[in-house]
Amino acid sequence: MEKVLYNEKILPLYYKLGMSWEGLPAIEPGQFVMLRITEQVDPLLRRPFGVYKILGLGAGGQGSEGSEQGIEILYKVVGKGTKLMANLKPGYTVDVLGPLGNGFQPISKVGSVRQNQRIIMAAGGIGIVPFYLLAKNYHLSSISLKLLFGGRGKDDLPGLEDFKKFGIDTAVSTDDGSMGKNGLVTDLLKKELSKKGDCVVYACGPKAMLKAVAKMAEDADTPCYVSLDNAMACGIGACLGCAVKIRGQGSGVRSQKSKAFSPYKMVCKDGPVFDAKEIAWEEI
Amino acid sequence: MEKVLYNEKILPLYYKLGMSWEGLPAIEPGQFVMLRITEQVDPLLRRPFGVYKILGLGAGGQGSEGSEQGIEILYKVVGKGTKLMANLKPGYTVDVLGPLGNGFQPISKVGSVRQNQRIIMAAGGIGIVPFYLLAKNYHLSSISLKLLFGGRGKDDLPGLEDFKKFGIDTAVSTDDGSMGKNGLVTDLLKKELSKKGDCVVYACGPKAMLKAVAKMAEDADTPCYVSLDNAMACGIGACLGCAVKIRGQGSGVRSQKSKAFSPYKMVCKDGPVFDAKEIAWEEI
Amino acid sequence: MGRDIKKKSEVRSQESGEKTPRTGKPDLSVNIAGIQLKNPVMAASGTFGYGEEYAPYLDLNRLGAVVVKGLSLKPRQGNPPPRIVETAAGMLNSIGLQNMGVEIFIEKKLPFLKKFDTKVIVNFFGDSIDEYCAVAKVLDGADGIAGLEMNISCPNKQEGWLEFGTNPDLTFRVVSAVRKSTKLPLIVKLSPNVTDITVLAKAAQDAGADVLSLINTLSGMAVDVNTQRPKLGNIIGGLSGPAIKPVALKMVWQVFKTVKLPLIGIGGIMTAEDAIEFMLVGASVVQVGTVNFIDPQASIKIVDGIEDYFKKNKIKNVKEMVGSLRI
Amino acid sequence: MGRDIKKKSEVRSQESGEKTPRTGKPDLSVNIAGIQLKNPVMAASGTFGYGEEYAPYLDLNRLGAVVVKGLSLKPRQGNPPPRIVETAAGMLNSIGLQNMGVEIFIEKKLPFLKKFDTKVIVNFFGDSIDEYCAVAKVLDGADGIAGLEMNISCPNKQEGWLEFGTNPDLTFRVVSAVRKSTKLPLIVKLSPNVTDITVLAKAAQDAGADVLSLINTLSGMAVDVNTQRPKLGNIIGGLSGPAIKPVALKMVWQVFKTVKLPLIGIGGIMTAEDAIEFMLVGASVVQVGTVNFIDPQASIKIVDGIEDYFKKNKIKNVKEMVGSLRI
Ligand SMILES: Cc1cc2nc3c(=O)[nH]c(=O)nc-3n(C[C@H](O)[C@H](O)[C@H](O)COP(=O)(O)OP(=O)(O)OC[C@H]3O[C@@H](n4cnc5c(N)ncnc54)[C@H](O)[C@@H]3O)c2cc1C
Ligand SMILES: Cc1cc2nc3c(=O)[nH]c(=O)nc-3n(C[C@H](O)[C@H](O)[C@H](O)COP(=O)(O)OP(=O)(O)OC[C@H]3O[C@@H](n4cnc5c(N)ncnc54)[C@H](O)[C@@H]3O)c2cc1C
Ligand SMILES: Cc1cc2nc3c(=O)[nH]c(=O)nc-3n(C[C@H](O)[C@H](O)[C@H](O)COP(=O)(O)O)c2cc1C
Ligand SMILES: Cc1cc2nc3c(=O)[nH]c(=O)nc-3n(C[C@H](O)[C@H](O)[C@H](O)COP(=O)(O)O)c2cc1C
Ligand code: FES
Ligand code: FES
Repeated sequence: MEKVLYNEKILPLYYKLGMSWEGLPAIEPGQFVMLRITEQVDPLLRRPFGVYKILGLGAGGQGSEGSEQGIEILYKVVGKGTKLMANLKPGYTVDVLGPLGNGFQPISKVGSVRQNQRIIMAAGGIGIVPFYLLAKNYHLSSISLKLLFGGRGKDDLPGLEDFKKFGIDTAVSTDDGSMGKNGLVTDLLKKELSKKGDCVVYACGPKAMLKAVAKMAEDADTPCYVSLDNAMACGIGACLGCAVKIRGQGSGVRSQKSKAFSPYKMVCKDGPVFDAKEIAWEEI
Repeated sequence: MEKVLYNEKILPLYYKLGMSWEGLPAIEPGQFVMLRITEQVDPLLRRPFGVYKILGLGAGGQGSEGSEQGIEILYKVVGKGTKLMANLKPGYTVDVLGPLGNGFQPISKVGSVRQNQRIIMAAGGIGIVPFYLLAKNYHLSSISLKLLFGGRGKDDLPGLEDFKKFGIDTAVSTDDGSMGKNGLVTDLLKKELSKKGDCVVYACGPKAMLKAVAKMAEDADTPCYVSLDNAMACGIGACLGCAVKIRGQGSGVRSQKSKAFSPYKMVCKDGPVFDAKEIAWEEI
Repeated sequence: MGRDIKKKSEVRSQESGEKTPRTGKPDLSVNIAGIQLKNPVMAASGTFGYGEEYAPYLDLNRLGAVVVKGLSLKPRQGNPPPRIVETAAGMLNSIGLQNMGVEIFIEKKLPFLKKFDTKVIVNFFGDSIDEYCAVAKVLDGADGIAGLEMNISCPNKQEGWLEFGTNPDLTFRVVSAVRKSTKLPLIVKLSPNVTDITVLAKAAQDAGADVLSLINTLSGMAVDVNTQRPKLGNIIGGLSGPAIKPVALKMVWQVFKTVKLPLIGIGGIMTAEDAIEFMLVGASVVQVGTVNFIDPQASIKIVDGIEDYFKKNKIKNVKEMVGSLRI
Repeated sequence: MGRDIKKKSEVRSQESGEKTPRTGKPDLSVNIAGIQLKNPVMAASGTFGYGEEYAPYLDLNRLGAVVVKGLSLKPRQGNPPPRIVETAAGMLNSIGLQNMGVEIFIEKKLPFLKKFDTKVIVNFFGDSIDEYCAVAKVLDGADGIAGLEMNISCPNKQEGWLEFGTNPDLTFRVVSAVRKSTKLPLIVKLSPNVTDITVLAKAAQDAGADVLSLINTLSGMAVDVNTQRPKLGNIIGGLSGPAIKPVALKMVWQVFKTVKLPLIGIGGIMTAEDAIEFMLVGASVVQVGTVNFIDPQASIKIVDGIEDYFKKNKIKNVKEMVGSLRI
């Protein structure tokens, strides 16, 4: 059971939840935790949330602010679980399972990227979450970072100020034009991909956006990794509930361990981050 | 939706919950309300609670302290609903249905009581609840009041100090002897019933205690009213869930409206206070 | 009538009755088997008393119909307490069909209900085919009743205590007999405690039912580990509330695909969204039960919520919704 | 053996095995059909993967047994997503029995499980009697398997897709055939989606089952009112979790009164109290399913809680508890 340190509304539907975590393990950008917020049986299942920030010194010196070790979750209120979360107060306890899943491939492992290394982070709304830790990993390196951040309106760009503080080069789009460019994050991506130099695209957001991003990256012959968010029960690969259809033989980056080919991978265990080429987008 | 004014732990398992209530209706001692504490479906049903105090000026000038109109609930944490209640904080809202049921008969309507009128209130643990308003109704009258208050131990005598403040003549018993007489509230009652003069017994507490009290009162030919606490779903006589078996023909104080005799009455609507002679104690 | 009705799904509810819908306001009315309802929301039997109990808490005129507590020929005393126990997102009840009998109902309770602009549906049962028919005949003669709902989840005293509603042959026989005993629209309420509810639905349809309502409670039990006793006086009770909604939805969907009769969906409905789920899988009308205990105004909130949903989704009337699940 | 055993209830579990119980420490061991379990708590099939997934989160050695995800002869790909959806106090799953096939299981997964001091029960299924028998034969030859659990909630491809577990004749035939294909203790897992589960229980008993486990999931459905689509890719799924506990308890109680075999109670168990409810109505052993997702340590907490309950209530062993409901 972890202790709630703060739970702060940052935008009408978005909150930042800080939790202490003794003996905090190392966490990769893109990994997530499963939270249980109530002892009641409604809501019944844990809810998955990406790790937005590391608090305190963190394992591997990842941490940034505050002194107590812990993590910060950035979440959007969408249903009954997140509504309950919004009522959490400092001192309440939360049950955290994690960190879980595989995060984004470090750029060093993305084979085809050789020169003028550039990372494009494409985030849609709450899809911003994995990019804070990712940006933190690279912003002092030689790799150039670009954040493309799209939302419905200016109230759907949670955490934008955190990236500004970092000094990350950021382009913003909104569906309603209330901030940044009027349009979709894919409009921004198109421009970005047309620039010279090898790059890799990391994307997180609604499925329709990821599908479009994957297509654009494939057309541009650019490596692309996407973080999916299927509904989950166990979060650890046991229930086979979070299945995502993958393309036929010989596609995946991660090896297929069993002899029998299964057309499904588990978002919680094999993902949530996948090589975009692995996913059978036509069935999503 | 009523606003929580305070929610104060008074003993390890007992709390006082103050709620505002605009346009507070008149409330008889012994009446109850049904509370809904969560929007989740666990716990699902409302929970019944007696009204302990009236706050503010109250309807009919019943109120006592504070300025905001409302009620105070005195409750014991026994299960999941009351555990959730213990987390309520000022400003939270609670959904209140009531006041419901029939309270204690005013002594003026208790036919056989003529001279040296005396009310004996026999309370077991949380069964103290209806007696605060009852005592308030009589403590400035010519009727003499006696509270017999039993609990498992000294931590099971919630609200005792409120009655002391009132100057109500009180005798206390505990099963473990940690306060008052070592024994049961029925031991106190025996002594009290042996005194001279007409009296009426009002009792509230666990079923076993009420059964014993009813027997003693019947043997002493003393009018006795008991407040029952069967599990309830609707609280308004619609579900027929809170049935209590009553004795055969011609017993009840309240008339039987339908031609067909039903051996059951509804605690929520016909009670929760019953003439002890009405109840088929042998089946309880 | 000039209204543009999309033939989106099979049409179960008959022509809607409101002749001149206010512009922009969706038409919530629905007609099932000649019962013209102002909206598709009924209070379920056993959870709303005889209407009277709830009258102080909501405007009965706003309901499509009130289905009263199940009636038998003679008064019944019901089961020994405890009769109710809460379970996870549900409750068990073993009321045991306590009621005042059909005649006292007509004399004492019906007059009150008749004063309201809502339909009165009378739920009834028997422990033999004869009793079912006798009750139906008495009700047939009464004024102010819009329709009958037969509860067939009752054991047949004459034939080995087998439940009428779990055996297609018994279902067929009891429904056929009742059908001959009344001219009122006949709703048959199906039990979910069966291997294949479509078989029972077909039996009821073949026997002349006008409408099917489903589901009644699931059979269940709860134990007190402190006393080592059953929590219900009757040991076994009926499970209702949100816990059973998935089971109910699936059964309505199956029955919708099997029979032609209009359906009334019941089981765990708490909100307008829940009601709409039932309509999407094929219910022309819904009944709300357990939620009445939790929020006496729930049924009206559901009516309003359905209207909002219709507006938001530009749905003109109930018919357009019913069974329009996209698969 | 000199232990003073009260003959309080019918004895279902065979003689407890722990020879010298520590004084004051209740004996949680139980032997069903020759499978000696250190305690009466198993992880339910499909909710615990192949044990491996949960090994980082709890000490597998503390469990009575692990029942692995259902296996078929050949690998199965399972149903299209979405495969899970939460419902009120429950969840629907339509995994569709995705699995790697029995041979890969034996090669890749069984060796890991064998390392632990817990029993391995293999859940399996088929879509024909032949497939059931073929899987059982393969498992019969493997080392390190304590028993088999047959999931009969599967449609029979050869005979009109009727579920094996909903028809007593099919149940009898498939269980009889499997009985001949293996020498391992045979647990038959019953489906709750039937009119009278005791009929199926008897069929399984007559066909040679050693133990019955119940219940599997209830059939259910959920609809997304925003998209007007079913929430599951497969439309229909299986309901599990606390919502179904009352139904499961009642079925275990009914079956306990009907057959002589030891029973494994399953359905909505979250806590030790829930497990004890099942034991009181007749389960010698319980399986915990959905709760593993919510609290990976739940099964161990349940073991500890049962021990505490035994101590508090001066219960010496499992046998004393089983079916000891006071009515
Ligand atoms: C790996 C992963 C990481 C995630 N990280 C974050 C994060 O950092 N911050 C954050 O706010 N959210 C995140 N999510 C989504 C988050 O888990 C859901 O928003 C949450 O579970 C909703 O719970 P609820 O009870 O409020 O909603 P519910 O009442 O369960 O559902 C409300 C609505 O949300 C939809 N919904 C439920 N779960 C999901 C889901 N997993 N994906 C998409 N829609 C869903 C439902 O279909 C429904 O329409 C993540 C999901 C995954 C799988
Ligand atoms: C008319 C009436 C007035 C009441 N007034 C008060 C009051 O003023 N203060 C107060 O603290 N309590 C009062 N009660 C009892 C109170 O309603 C229960 O304690 C409460 O409903 C328990 O809810 P829970 O969710 O915490 O317990 P649950 O989780 O529902 O149950 C926990 C345990 O309590 C038992 N229990 C549940 N309901 C009742 C009940 N109604 N009576 C006895 N045992 C029960 C259960 O069997 C179980 O063992 C009153 C009950 C009635 C009917
Ligand atoms: C306390 C109670 C009493 C009931 N009595 C009856 C009844 O008399 N006749 C009947 O057909 N159904 C009866 N039912 C079943 C309901 O009408 C309804 O079918 C069931 O509760 C499922 O709906 P719900 O989940 O909305 O409650 C009763 C249900 C409850 C909870
Ligand atoms: C995700 C999931 C997968 C399941 N897979 C199987 C299975 O492969 N074989 C089987 O017999 N039961 C399977 N079950 C049923 C469970 O073993 C158990 O019978 C059911 O979930 C009820 O128990 P619970 O309420 O404790 O979960 C599965 C259940 C769930 C939730
Ligand atoms: S959530 Fe259970 S396998 Fe992914
Ligand atoms: S609680 Fe419904 S009748 Fe009393």
